[in-house]
Formats: sequence, structure tokens, C-alpha cells
Amino acid sequence: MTLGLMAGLLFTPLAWAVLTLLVDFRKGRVVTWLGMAVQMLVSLGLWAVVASDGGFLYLLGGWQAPLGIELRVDGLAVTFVLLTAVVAAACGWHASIYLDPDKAWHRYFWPLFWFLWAGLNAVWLGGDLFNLYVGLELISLAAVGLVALGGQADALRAAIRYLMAALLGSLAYLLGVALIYGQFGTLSLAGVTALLNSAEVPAGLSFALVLMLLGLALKTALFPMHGWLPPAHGIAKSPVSALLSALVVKASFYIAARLWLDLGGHLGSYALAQLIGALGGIAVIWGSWLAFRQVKLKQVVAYSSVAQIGYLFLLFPLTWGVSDAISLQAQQGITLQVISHALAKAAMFLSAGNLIMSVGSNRVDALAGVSRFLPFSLFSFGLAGVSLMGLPPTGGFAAKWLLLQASLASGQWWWLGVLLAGGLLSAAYVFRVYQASFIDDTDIDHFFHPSRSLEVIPMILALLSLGLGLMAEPVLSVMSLPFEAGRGQ
Amino acid sequence: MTPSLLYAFAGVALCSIGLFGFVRIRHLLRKLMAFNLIGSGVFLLMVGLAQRGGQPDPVPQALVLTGIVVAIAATALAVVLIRRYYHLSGQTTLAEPRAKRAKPPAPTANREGSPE
Amino acid sequence: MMRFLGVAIMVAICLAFAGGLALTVWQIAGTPAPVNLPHLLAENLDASGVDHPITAVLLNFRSYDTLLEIGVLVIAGIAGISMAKTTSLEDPDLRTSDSLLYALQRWFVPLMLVLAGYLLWAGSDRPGGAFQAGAVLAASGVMMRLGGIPMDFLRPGMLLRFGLALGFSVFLLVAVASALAGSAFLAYPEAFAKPLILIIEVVLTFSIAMVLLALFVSAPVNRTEEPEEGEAG
Amino acid sequence: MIEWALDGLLVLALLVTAVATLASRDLFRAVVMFIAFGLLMALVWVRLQAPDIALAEAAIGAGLTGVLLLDAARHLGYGRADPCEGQDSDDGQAGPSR
Repeated sequence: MTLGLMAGLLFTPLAWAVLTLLVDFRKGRVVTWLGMAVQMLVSLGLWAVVASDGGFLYLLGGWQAPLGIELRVDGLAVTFVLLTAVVAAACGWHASIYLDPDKAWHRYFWPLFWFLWAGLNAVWLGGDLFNLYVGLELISLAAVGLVALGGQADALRAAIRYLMAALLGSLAYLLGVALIYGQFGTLSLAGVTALLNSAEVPAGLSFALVLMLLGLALKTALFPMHGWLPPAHGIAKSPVSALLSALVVKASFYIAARLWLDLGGHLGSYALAQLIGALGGIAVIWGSWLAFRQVKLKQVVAYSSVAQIGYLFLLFPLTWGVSDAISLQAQQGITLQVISHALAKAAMFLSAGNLIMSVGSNRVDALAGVSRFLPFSLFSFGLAGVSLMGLPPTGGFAAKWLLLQASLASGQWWWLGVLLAGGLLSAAYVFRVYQASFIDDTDIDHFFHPSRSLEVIPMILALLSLGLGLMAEPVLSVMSLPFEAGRGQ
Repeated sequence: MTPSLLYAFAGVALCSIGLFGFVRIRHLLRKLMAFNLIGSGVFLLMVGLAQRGGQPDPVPQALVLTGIVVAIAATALAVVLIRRYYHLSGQTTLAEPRAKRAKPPAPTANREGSPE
Repeated sequence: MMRFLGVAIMVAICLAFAGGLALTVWQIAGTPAPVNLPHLLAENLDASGVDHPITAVLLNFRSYDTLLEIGVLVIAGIAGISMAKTTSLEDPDLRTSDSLLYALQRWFVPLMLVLAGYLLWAGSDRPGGAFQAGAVLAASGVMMRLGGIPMDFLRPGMLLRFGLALGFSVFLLVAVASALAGSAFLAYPEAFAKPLILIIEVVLTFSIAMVLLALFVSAPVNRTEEPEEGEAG
Repeated sequence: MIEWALDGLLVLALLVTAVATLASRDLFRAVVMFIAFGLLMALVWVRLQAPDIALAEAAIGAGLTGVLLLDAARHLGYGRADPCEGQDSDDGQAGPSR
């Protein structure tokens, strides 16, 4: 059962990538719907198995860790696999209606979409440092391909910039992997952690950790390395922007977090943790401020991603040198933040796409009067915004509440300011969009009305993000399930 | 100190030369070459450091083979994007477009806003 | 002045980076690695189905890496052909009427095809294998292309997409077949390991060459008219 | 001793070609330097007892990447340049000093 589910999880996205490569957009759409259903069922099944039996190691090719590659299927990984299934299916569904089937190059959307999904799953489950590198590259190239799709000059500029940043980040990560392999002779993350715990910590490896974190932070667009993100996320088609903001940037953060939690205790330091946290804090405030200042709607949402990603990096100071209980609290808060931001940001980009489609312009001030025509999409946008602000009872609130408690309990009260200011500033940019849309002095009356299902999808995501705050307990309980390392398959 | 380690240090030097070029140079093809130099440096370091005892280690060698293929995939994709970008905008750097290719802002907004 | 300052800062950063990295390498080199992976590899080589350790790592022990890596190649190929302009294939400007190139092509292409075949065959017990063979095959294709030989199969049509997908799908099918047979994903049955790896290598060679060639060909050419698809939408 | 000299020379040549790749003002020459760098890398891999990588580097690193870059350099406002390509050639020759 478990073996079948794992095979299905690994096989489906790759197989569907090939299948959709062979057919055109319309057929690819139908094929994709089938694949999304399969993938959703498999992800749910795996989540249920792990929720009831606990995590396990999956040996690819049947080879044990130092020689082969093992996948780490634990509560956190399956939570993210399920999150990916939900968000990617929503974006795929939206894209299947939103994208124009008559543009020849849109047929290549589906294979890239499926490869992206495959890469994300590979990263969530990855337990091998080099395999994570390959997974990251799979994600980056697929994402760049999606941004560049259609080949307008502006899109190409954004895509090239994105590609360059992603490649540099990957190389920094790979350099760290080379150093760690040189030190320990193994690539398994679990093996490295065990060696660090058992023997005396070798000098000099902190540099390797710093390099890897630096590369991953670049790929996650941490301030001040965020310059590539807004153009790429702003110019891509809305379903693509949603995928990139909701999931792709989380993949590199996820690896950074796993590295920090496994190796940071030995190789990290208080100063490093505080520095990363401070950069995250600046990102929250600076990103929100820039979001407030943007002229184009999707740029507002993209800069909001820069800000929301900043919160994630509070994980580093809040888990270093604190008691296990506080660390767990911080980890849960960050995980909730990842999930709620993924749902809310996907909802926001998809509804922004609907609004732009409706008024035919990308500018915020062009939204005047749209509240009369597209209240449903605007409402989804607002609901997602509420979650970003961190108002109760949303998932964003639950996340920030946990972070707040962790900051207070660990005596790092200064992060409170970041949490508070970030919430207020995000309220400011969401209300600015709302204000623009309620101005009623326009005499333009020809709004294009997108189809009903385009409006339903962001609403579902926004409601999920809202509901996350209410069902945080069951989600968190699966996420932190004890990991039975010895169980094998 | 073994010859392998010497090559690992050569990898260190290549990485920093490449990094300097990658950050400072704006011409995209040159940037791409700088990326490949850093990549070669990382590969050298990986194999050189692992083989510091003098014995060949097939695992990092296999990893480097994988890495080379990933690097050529990225390079080839980047070349296609750069050439297409040059074809459309006449630019070889990522600088924002100059006034001479100014497109009126209104159609731009329309184009970006239209459903695709 | 600002530019000078920028260069100076960047030089300082690069020197600090090089210093830190060199120091780390030196410190790491002082201690032996606690895990002896080459030894472990040698012990398990017999079970892998091939005699050449690197091929064993690439296509058996760490075959998942290779599977994803071929995925990366296919992605690059897809993204490349999504930019392709079909007209560039017949672009007369591309035909280089270089006599040197002609001679090279005349003598080198058959030689390179033979070399590719040899590399592929050698992979199981000597240096060589699918990647090198694929690269050589692609290089000979590039040479033929520069010589102006029209390669219709490289049009972004069904045939090209099929060629891109072939190696990857065979690899994937083998992977899932072993999973359906009850063991893990990508676990070859030991009796069939050798033929399976051989089949995978052959199709991979073909696909790698195809992707690299497609990427070379799909690069847009300047001299053609305005892009017909770029302005739409 | 002679081996050390060989290795040292190889490393030196490697670094010189790397710097030349980035520093040469002329794009075409930079690409040629890059190909030379790839060939030297292949030699280095032989010295590191990695014949597989040496083969791959010669075929992919030097060969294919080189051809790709040469072809691209030819089209990016260098060499047989069209008049319309000339206007950006100052960008095309940007050295690292910019």
C-alpha cells in the first residue's frame, strides 16, 4: 500500500509531464485534470498513512543511505506534499481556463507545470543533499521556462534575471554540499546529522552551512537578494505567478530550514541566527512598504511575497539555542505561515489575474469601479489579504500568534515589532487596492466577465487559508509526528 | 598536500574569479561564461577534496557528471533566452529599456492585462 | 569614482570568500572522512549489474538523481523549443560555405558516430557511457547542421517532442515497473539489471543528443522578420 | 617533482584562461578563451584520475557549450554584424571594468 502510494507520487507528475508533452493544449488540459485527480488522491492517501502510522524512510532503488538515495517521508514532508497537491491543482485548474488555448506555445505549459510539481515533491521528500540540488534545479528551470513562456521581451528579461539568480544560488548550495561531502564522505542529511551528533564537531564547516544558507536565501529572495522576484512574479501569467509565489520560493526555504534544524545546532551561531532573522525582519517592513508603493496590481502582490517570505526567516533566531518546547512552537508557527501564505498568495494572484482580465489593465488605479462587476474575485482577494495581515481566525493569525509566543518565551521581544509592523503595513496595501476598486466615478462600462469557475478557485483557496486557523491543531499534530528513523520500508 | 588538493584550491580560485565576473559583468553571455567558470570551480573542489588521499572516488565523479549535464542544460536554455531577448529588444544586458525603444505605456498596460 | 568603489568592494568580497573557502578546504583536508563510500561502493558493485563504478552510481545506486537530471534536460529542451522559430531551419544564412567545415564534416561526422557508439558500448566496464556518447552524437549533429544539412526532424513537431520524451519515458517506465513488481521505485531486479541499464543507456544517449541538438537549433536567428508569435496577445 | 611542476603549470594555465575569458574586451576572443579553458579542464580531469569526466568535459564543456556560445556571440552584435546590430555593440564589448 505504502509502496504503491510512493511509486504513484513519484511517477505521476513525471509521467504526466511526458504525456502532456506529446499532446496539444486542449488535450493536455483533459489529461492534466485526470493527473491532478490521481495526484491528489495519492497525496491524500500518503498523508493519511503517515498520520496514522508515522513517518518512514523510503529507499530508492532499494539501496541504503550512504550508497543510495533515501527519501524522508515524515509528517512535515507529507503535509507539504498535500499542500502542493492542493495549490498546484488549483493553479492548474485555473490555468486550464485562463490560458488561451489558441496560442501555440501554451501547449508547453503543461509539461513544465508537471515537471515543476515533480521537482517540488522531490524537494519535500529529499533526504540526500545532492538529490536536493537536482530537485532545486528541476524546479528552477521549469519555473524559468514558465515565466518565459510566450517570449515577450519583458518576460524574457525577468526570466533571464530569475535564471541567473537561481543558478548562482544553486551553485552556492552545491559548493556547501561539496565541502560537507569532503568532510564526512556521505551525502545523506540524516547521516551527516548523526555524525555531527556523535563525534566532535570539525572546525570550518560553519562556512559550508553559511554558503548553503546564502545560496538558498538568494533563491528564496530574502532581503537584500530579493531583486529578481518582483519582475518574475509580476510578469508571469497569473496561474504561474501563483505557483511561483505559493510553492517555488518555499522549496528553497524548506531546504534551508531543514539544514538549519539538523545542522544549525552544531554549525550555526547566535550571531548568524540573529543576522538572518534581522534580514527577514527588514524584508517584512521594506517589502510591505514597497508593496504599498507599487503602481501595478501584480507588483503589489509580488512585493507582498517578499514581505511574507521575511517572516519565514524568523525561524532561524527562534530555534537557535532555545529549549525544545520553544523551538517546536516556532517551527509550528513557521509551518503554518508557509501553508497559510501559500494558500492566501495563490488565491491573491489568481483573483488578481481575474481582476486584470476583467479591466484589461495591470494598474491599481484602473480597478476603479470593479467592485460592481467582480465582487466575488475582489472578495477572495480581500479574504486572502486578511490572512496575510494576520487577523483572527485566519491561518496567518495562528502562525503569527505562535511566533509571538515563541519570541516572548525565548526573550527575543524585538521580533514583536516586526510582527506588528508587518501586519499593519500589509493591511495598508490590501486596503489601498480595495479603496481603488470602490471608487465609483468611472464611466467605463465594458468590463470583461471571466467565467464562473475562474472566480470559484481563488475563493476556495482563500477560504482554506481562512479555515486553517480553525483547524490548525489537527494539521500541526500530523506535521510534528515523531519520525521513526529505523523503520525502513 | 597532494595534487588533488592542489586542484581543490584551484577550484577555490576559479569560484572567486567566476563570482567576481558574474556579479560585475553585465553582458549576459559573459555572465553565462562566468557562471560556467564557477561551476567548473565547484566541480573541481568537489572531486579534488574528496580524493585528497590520492585514491579516485567514483561517487563525486558521478555527481560531477550529473552536474555537468545540469550545467549544460541551464547554459543552453539561457543562450536560447538571451538570443531571443536580444532578437526582440536589441539588448545584451538586463538594463531597463532605453528611451529609443519606447513603446507607448498604454498598449503595454493593455498587453500585460489581456488574458493569455 | 563610484565604479571604482564598486569594484573595490567586490574585490574585497571575492577575496574574503576565497580566503574563507580556502581555509575551510584546508581544515577539512586535515581530517579523513569518517564514511568510506568508495569502499562501500566496491563491495556492492557486483550487485549493480555493471562493472564500471561510475556507471553503477549513475544508473543504479543514485539512479533517481539521473532520472531527475534527464528531466532537467527535457525541461530545457521544452523551454527552448517553445521559443523556436520554425523558419530558422531553412535559413540560408546558416549554411556556412566554409571548405574547412565541409572537410571536417565529411570526415568527422562518420568518425564521431562511431565514437559515440563506442562510448556507449564502453560504458559498462570502462570510462564512457550515455552522457559522453550523447554529447558526441549531438556534436556531430551540430556539425551537420552547420554544414547546412536540413534536419526536418528537428522541427518543433510531434517527432521532436517524441524524441525528447523517449529516453525519459523508457527510464521512467523501468522505474515504475520495478515498483509495480513489489519493490521500491527504481529498484531493478538483480537478474535484469544489466540489460535494463543497457537499454536505458541506449535511449538516453539518443534523447540527450536530441535535446542538446534541439536547443542548438531552436536559438532564434536575428536576420529573420519580426517574430510572428511574439507580438500577439 | 616533475609531476608537481606539471600540475602547477596546468593550474596556472587554467586560472589564466579563466581570467582571460572574463577580461578580454572582445566577445569572440572571450568565447575562444572559454573553449580553451574547457579543454584544459579536460586535462585536469585526466590528472584527477577521472577519465569519464574528462570525456564529458571535452565533449560537453568545451565542445557543445563552446559551439553554442560561439554561435550566440556571432548573433549578439559581433562579427558579421548587421547595421542594426551595431548600435549595441558597445554593450557587447563590455569588459569587467564596467
